[in-house]
Amino acid sequence: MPDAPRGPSPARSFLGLGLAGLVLSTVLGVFLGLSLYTFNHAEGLSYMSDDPRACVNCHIMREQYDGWQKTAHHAAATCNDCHVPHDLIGKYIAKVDHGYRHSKGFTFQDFHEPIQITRGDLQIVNNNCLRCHSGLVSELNVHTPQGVQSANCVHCHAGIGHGPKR
Amino acid sequence: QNINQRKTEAQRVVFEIVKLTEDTVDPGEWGKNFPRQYDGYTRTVDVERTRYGGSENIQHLDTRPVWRTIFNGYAFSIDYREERGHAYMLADQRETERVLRRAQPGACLHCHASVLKAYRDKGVEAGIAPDEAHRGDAIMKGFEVVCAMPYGEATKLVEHPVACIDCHAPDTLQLRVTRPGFINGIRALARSDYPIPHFASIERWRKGSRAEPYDPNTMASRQEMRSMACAQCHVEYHFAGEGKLLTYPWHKGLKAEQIEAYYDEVGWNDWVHADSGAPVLKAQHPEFELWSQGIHARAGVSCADCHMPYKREGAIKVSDHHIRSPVLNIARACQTCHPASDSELIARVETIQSRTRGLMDRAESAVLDLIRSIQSARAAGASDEQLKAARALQRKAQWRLDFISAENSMGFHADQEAARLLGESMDYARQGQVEAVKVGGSATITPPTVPQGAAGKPPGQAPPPK
Amino acid sequence: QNINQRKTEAQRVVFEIVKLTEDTVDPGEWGKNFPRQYDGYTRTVDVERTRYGGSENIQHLDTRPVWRTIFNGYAFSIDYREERGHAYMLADQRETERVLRRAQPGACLHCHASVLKAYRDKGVEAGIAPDEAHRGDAIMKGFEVVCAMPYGEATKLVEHPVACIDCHAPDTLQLRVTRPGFINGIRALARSDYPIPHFASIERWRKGSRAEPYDPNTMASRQEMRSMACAQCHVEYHFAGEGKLLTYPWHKGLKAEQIEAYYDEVGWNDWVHADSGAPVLKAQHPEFELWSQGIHARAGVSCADCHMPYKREGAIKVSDHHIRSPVLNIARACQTCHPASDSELIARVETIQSRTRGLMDRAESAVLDLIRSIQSARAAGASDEQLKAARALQRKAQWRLDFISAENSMGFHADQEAARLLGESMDYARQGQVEAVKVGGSATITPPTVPQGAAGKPPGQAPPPK
Ligand code: HEC
Ligand code: HEC
Ligand code: HEC
Ligand code: HEC
Ligand code: HEC
Ligand code: HEC
Ligand code: HEC
Ligand code: HEC
Ligand code: HEC
Ligand code: HEC
Ligand code: HEC
Ligand code: HEC
Ligand code: HEC
Ligand code: HEC
Ligand SMILES: [Ca+2]
Ligand SMILES: [Ca+2]
Repeated sequence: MPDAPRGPSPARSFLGLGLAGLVLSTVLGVFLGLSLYTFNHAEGLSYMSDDPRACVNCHIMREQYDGWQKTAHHAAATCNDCHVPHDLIGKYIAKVDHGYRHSKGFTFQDFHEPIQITRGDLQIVNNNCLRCHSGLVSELNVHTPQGVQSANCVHCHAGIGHGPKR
Repeated sequence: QNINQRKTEAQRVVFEIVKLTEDTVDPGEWGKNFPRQYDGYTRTVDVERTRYGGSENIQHLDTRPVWRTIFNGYAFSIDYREERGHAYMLADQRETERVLRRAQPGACLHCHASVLKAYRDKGVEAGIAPDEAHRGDAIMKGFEVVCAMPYGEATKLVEHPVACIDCHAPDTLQLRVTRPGFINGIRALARSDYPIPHFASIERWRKGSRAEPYDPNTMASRQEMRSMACAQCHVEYHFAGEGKLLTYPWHKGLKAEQIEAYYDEVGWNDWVHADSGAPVLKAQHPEFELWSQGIHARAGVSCADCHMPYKREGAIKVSDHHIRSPVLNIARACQTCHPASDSELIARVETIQSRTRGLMDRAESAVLDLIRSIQSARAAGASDEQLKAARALQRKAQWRLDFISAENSMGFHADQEAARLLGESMDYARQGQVEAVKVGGSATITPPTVPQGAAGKPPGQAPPPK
Repeated sequence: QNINQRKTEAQRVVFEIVKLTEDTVDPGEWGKNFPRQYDGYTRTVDVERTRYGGSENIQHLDTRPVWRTIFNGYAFSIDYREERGHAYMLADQRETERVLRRAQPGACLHCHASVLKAYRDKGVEAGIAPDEAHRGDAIMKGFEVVCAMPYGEATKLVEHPVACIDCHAPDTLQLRVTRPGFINGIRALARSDYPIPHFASIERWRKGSRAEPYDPNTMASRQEMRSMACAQCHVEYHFAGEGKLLTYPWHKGLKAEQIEAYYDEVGWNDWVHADSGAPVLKAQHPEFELWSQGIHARAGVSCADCHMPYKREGAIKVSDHHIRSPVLNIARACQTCHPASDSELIARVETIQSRTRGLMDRAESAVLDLIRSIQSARAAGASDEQLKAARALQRKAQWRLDFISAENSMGFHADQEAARLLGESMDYARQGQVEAVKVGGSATITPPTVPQGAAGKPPGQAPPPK
């Protein structure tokens, strides 16, 4: 995949900040980035739930939701199965990060449209493909100049979550 | 750095039945550890046909006789066939009339056999230290030695077509490039200022110190390697100097006119045309170069994505090592990316290919007319000085035509680029004819050549999908 | 608060402020009910520039003077500009030197004004019943009447550029086609055997009884209508017969050579070339015809998808009625389908366009050389009989060149097809030169024309994405 075909890669640097950082970013995320009013009204706390309907609280997620309902994964994987890391810490860091960026985007209407998945989030998605399909693709985890890597699932299966774009 | 590729523990469960080393050339041995890949590999003996490709080794000189004239004076005018599966590569080279009836150098072997061990042995023989640290040096040296040998002698050093060891490291199975010609070529390309957005690792290397030369095996991404493995052989080449050193002409870039400019600069001619006396070039399978101009390369789609798609076998997915025309395998080769029916995708391929074929028919006639025109002017007594302009135009016209004709996807790998080159070919050929007519040449205009065999069914609009 | 507001918006329905009827021509009235669409519509006055397109009405004859020669003897040699937004269409037509200094028919109005009501009124005047059942007949009759009128008179019947009513039914706002020229044209196309996979409704109609003629307004799918609305005007045309009846030449298909074959059959020439005496054709904005040859059409991507992409305004998605170059709006026009950055997508467009531009430079020179060659042979006394072959070749060469030059996407709408036509153009032009040289014409070879203005910045490889 050529360089930088995707949207902006926001600062995820706080990933490395440890627990204190996590608490801090949560606080910052809630109080600086968005008002509590926004957060509640958009049912922002439902970020902490795994129900796909939590995502369509934002009409902006409607297309993906509608698409997802038509895919084979509808019965197998929810939004969060693909879009949130499944180790405990990572999960909540991602949720705070998403909650912050999505609410900010929605409140200020300053995000890039169409929405493009960030590099970091693509990585999360790919890891989740492997989480469920590791048996099938175990032979595809090959040695590469950069160490042992999995294949880039989304390169070929981009439409797998909510249908093809084109 | 490539995105979203999780670095994982090697979870691959392989029963190591055989210990593989750099000396294990026989693919059968590798097959004991990797039976699925080996299975596919052996199936490259299959013979199948597509509208413009496939693996039946028909004689192009019979289906399109115009090429006997275009190649007149060169070995290709005596034998030139449709290529087929990898399994045949060594036998086909040994048995072609081009080898049987013309002297050829050991350089030919580089792309037709598993030469790695032979190169290394020859390098060590030539004095390079036989230790691991000098393995690369020994191979490079041996390559030079073998290039200069007569073909008949050199071919005795090898016994297998391209084998597992040529694309994979025996210990880790990591994809690798091993061909000295490619390693030299890609370094020259990296040093040029040719923009190459589809190889980000090269763009990155250029921004660095450049202290070390560009090295695909340590710098390229996995996805890039999935094309570079093929670019070792599916490329334009020439044999430079007395030592017949196999050289890829990428010093100014990968486009046909950049390669031409390089050949002009170093004064390279493949031969002097028997009828016209023009110093001309021969193009050879520039799949990598043409693919590089196309939208798939630009979008990061590799050779292996289409020619070695993943295939599910029971509970496991593997790369299909039955390398062949993707048209024979549309579902796996195309449909994960393009949600359209088989018949629709084949129609898309054939729409592109029949446009290319139609232009090629025209360009063949234009080059033929030019050759006849120069020939008749020459016969009528025109001097070399008078024929200079027309001959220079033949060189340009023929190069562009042959570039697309020798390329094996009938324009699919970069459709607009293929049409551009054929368009330029016609412009140059007919300009040349104007020049030749001026000095007494014939003004005959031949209609587009009519295909003689099924390999060139007449172009037409592809039918609508069902 | 923002989120609050958006939730309300999502539920809002249209407030019918004005009652719209077939007599409401003024878009301002429609705008009261649909302010968002009206906003966009009015913004087509904006002037912006892209590398090869945009909306600055520069004089092409100045930036590329070769066209003064190619058009010699025809109105286009006195004024030929870059087209701009819909807002200007009526004014630009009234003010072009082609209208001011040459007599033109009322047929011109068909695509430059909101003519529907004028057509209907004229039809009723001519005796068609004024009831709803005969509305279609009245429009068709009025169309014939207006076509034959002198332009100066006809233009007084209209006052708006294309308006809401031309594309939408006033009651339901449903997309519709209203242009008699298109309705006749698409019927002829449906009756032909030209395969048209991107309009399934036509393929379906062909399989039916064919008792009723094909009718887009009742048979076409919504997605098809999103292209047909534009195909009413962005097409090749000629004025048939004494009545100057506007006619779309699709009787044999949409490809350049099929249209040419139709013109040959009916004996149509746009004019006789002033320098060469060749009977030649003028191509005009064949966007629909070229798009039909491309992969986007094949994949079901409509004109409106790229030129009127959806735009979110609050919670509502509206079609962006600011119709313009998609290069000015990459995110909405392309990124919904292509997940790549702005700069990468622009590079892809410009790679295609600069290849087309490069070929066009060459083809322009080839056609110019041919004209000069015939002209000089003629001056030297060659007979019409002797010049017949060369003139016939000029007709073919010039038609193909103009087809791509007059088309407004610089090859983007169907990149390989554009290159194919330019390639054929060069082949024919240089063949013609060979014929002309044979009978005494000049053998000058002009290098590709150098662009004079920024509209034709020299072609080059697009830079890699950032
Ligand atoms: C408050 C409204 C809102 C809710 C609720 C919401 N989203 Fe989003 N989402 C957005 C907006 C706005 C963006 C664009 C952000 C940007 O591009 O900066 C976005 C972007 C995204 C992206 C792509 C950008 C990225 O971060 O990589 C993904 C994936 C995504 N959302 C998934 C989800 C999932 C899964 C849920 C439910 C758990 C969800 N969203 C709930 C508003 C929302
Ligand atoms: C929570 C577990 C889970 C995750 C995460 C997941 N999958 Fe699946 N996937 C499944 C299951 C279960 C099925 C079988 C569904 C069926 O056939 O009804 C499936 C089916 C599939 C299929 C075959 C069905 C089809 O529509 O073609 C593909 C391909 C696939 N997954 C790829 C992926 C990729 C790529 C990802 C990551 C982007 C992914 N999966 C993420 C569980 C998952
Ligand atoms: C280069 C393209 C490519 C990449 C990368 C890729 N796949 Fe696939 N995948 C395919 C193809 C082709 C098939 C269909 C195989 C077949 O039908 O035999 C497939 C099939 C599948 C299936 C469905 C098998 C079935 O039929 O039930 C799953 C699940 C899947 N892939 C998951 C993944 C995951 C997880 C990854 C990342 C580790 C991945 N793929 C990476 C091309 C790809
Ligand atoms: C099976 C895995 C899977 C599931 C389930 C899934 N997604 Fe995704 N999602 C993806 C992949 C893969 C991409 C990246 C697509 C691309 O790059 O083209 C993505 C991208 C996105 C984006 C970015 C915009 C876009 O379309 O590329 C949004 C927003 C999003 N998903 C929201 C959701 C929501 C909301 C749900 C649940 C209704 C959901 N996803 C369910 C795999 C999934
Ligand atoms: C997007 C898919 C795609 C990619 C990427 C691709 N090819 Fe191809 N290739 C094709 C198609 C389609 C054909 C035409 C096959 C036919 O006509 O039967 C073809 C034909 C060929 C042929 C001739 C096959 C035959 O049947 O005779 C060769 C050799 C080849 N490609 C090599 C390569 C190499 C090397 C690369 C990378 C540098 C590459 N291809 C990249 C799709 C692809
Ligand atoms: C060591 C040199 C070498 C390498 C490496 C190599 N090829 Fe080939 N390939 C050949 C030769 C030689 C032939 C022609 C064999 C013949 O006609 O006897 C060939 C033939 C082919 C054909 C034509 C098959 C047919 O049915 O007509 C395809 C497709 C192809 N190669 C694709 C690839 C791809 C994809 C890769 C990389 C994954 C690759 N090759 C790597 C040398 C090579
Ligand atoms: C740079 C790599 C390379 C070198 C060097 C090379 N070949 Fe090949 N050869 C290929 C590839 C790739 C193909 C398959 C594609 C094709 O036929 O165009 C091929 C195909 C062939 C074929 C089968 C098709 C045909 O042309 O009849 C013959 C025979 C052949 N080569 C002989 C030779 C001979 C003799 C030499 C030395 C003069 C040589 N090759 C040097 C890569 C190479
Ligand atoms: C012409 C080059 C070529 C040859 C020869 C070749 N391979 Fe591969 N092989 C590849 C490529 C390309 C991949 C995909 C690697 C990747 O995605 O990183 C691959 C992948 C593999 C893998 C990893 C799992 C998979 O299926 O993707 C194994 C194991 C493998 N090959 C074994 C073999 C064996 C055994 C042989 C000999 C019988 C062999 N290969 C011959 C090019 C080749
Ligand atoms: C890994 C993904 C992938 C695979 C595999 C793939 N393509 Fe594509 N293809 C693309 C992308 C990306 C584009 C560029 C346009 C776009 O962004 O959609 C494209 C463009 C095309 C186009 C339009 C460009 C042109 O040259 O006219 C055609 C036709 C096409 N593909 C056919 C095929 C066929 C046939 C195959 C199989 C032999 C194939 N593709 C395999 C991703 C892929
Ligand atoms: C896939 C996208 C796409 C589709 C579909 C498409 N176009 Fe375009 N169009 C473009 C692009 C890109 C350009 C080049 C704009 C430029 O150079 O600035 C263009 C240029 C144009 C222009 C000239 C614009 C200018 O700036 O001067 C016109 C007129 C036009 N198209 C009409 C049409 C019509 C009519 C159709 C349908 C028959 C159509 N287009 C279909 C993308 C598209
Ligand atoms: C009634 C006739 C008519 C219809 C219907 C029509 N156009 Fe046009 N279009 C024109 C004319 C005339 C111009 C040139 C105006 C000028 O230069 O003054 C034009 C100009 C354009 C331009 C060039 C704008 C620029 O900035 O250069 C684009 C793009 C375009 N039209 C696209 C479309 C699309 C898309 C549709 C359908 C949704 C469409 N048109 C429908 C007649 C029409
Ligand atoms: C079939 C529809 C149609 C007809 C009939 C038509 N036009 Fe146009 N005209 C267009 C479209 C579409 C454009 C924008 C695209 C272009 O300029 O190529 C345009 C652009 C123009 C322009 C601006 C660009 C330029 O060429 O300078 C003028 C002036 C113009 N037309 C005058 C006329 C005149 C005079 C007539 C009658 C002789 C006429 N038109 C008949 C559709 C039409
Ligand atoms: C050149 C053709 C054209 C003209 C003129 C035009 N429209 Fe549209 N309009 C379209 C197309 C195409 C669509 C998309 C329809 C669809 O997808 O079914 C559309 C859609 C709409 C819609 C539906 C909602 C939406 O935004 O998609 C409304 C309302 C609308 N137009 C109002 C207007 C008004 C008001 C005017 C005049 C100010 C106007 N239109 C002029 C072509 C046109
Ligand atoms: C509604 C979907 C859609 C839209 C909008 C769209 N495309 Fe495409 N595009 C496609 C499809 C489908 C293909 C065919 C290949 C494939 O299947 O991916 C394609 C192919 C292409 C190709 C390769 C074909 C060629 O001609 O080389 C390019 C480049 C491209 N698109 C650029 C663009 C640009 C630039 C725009 C915006 C002006 C655009 N596209 C808008 C769906 C779309
Ligand atoms: Ca073959
Ligand atoms: Ca314009």
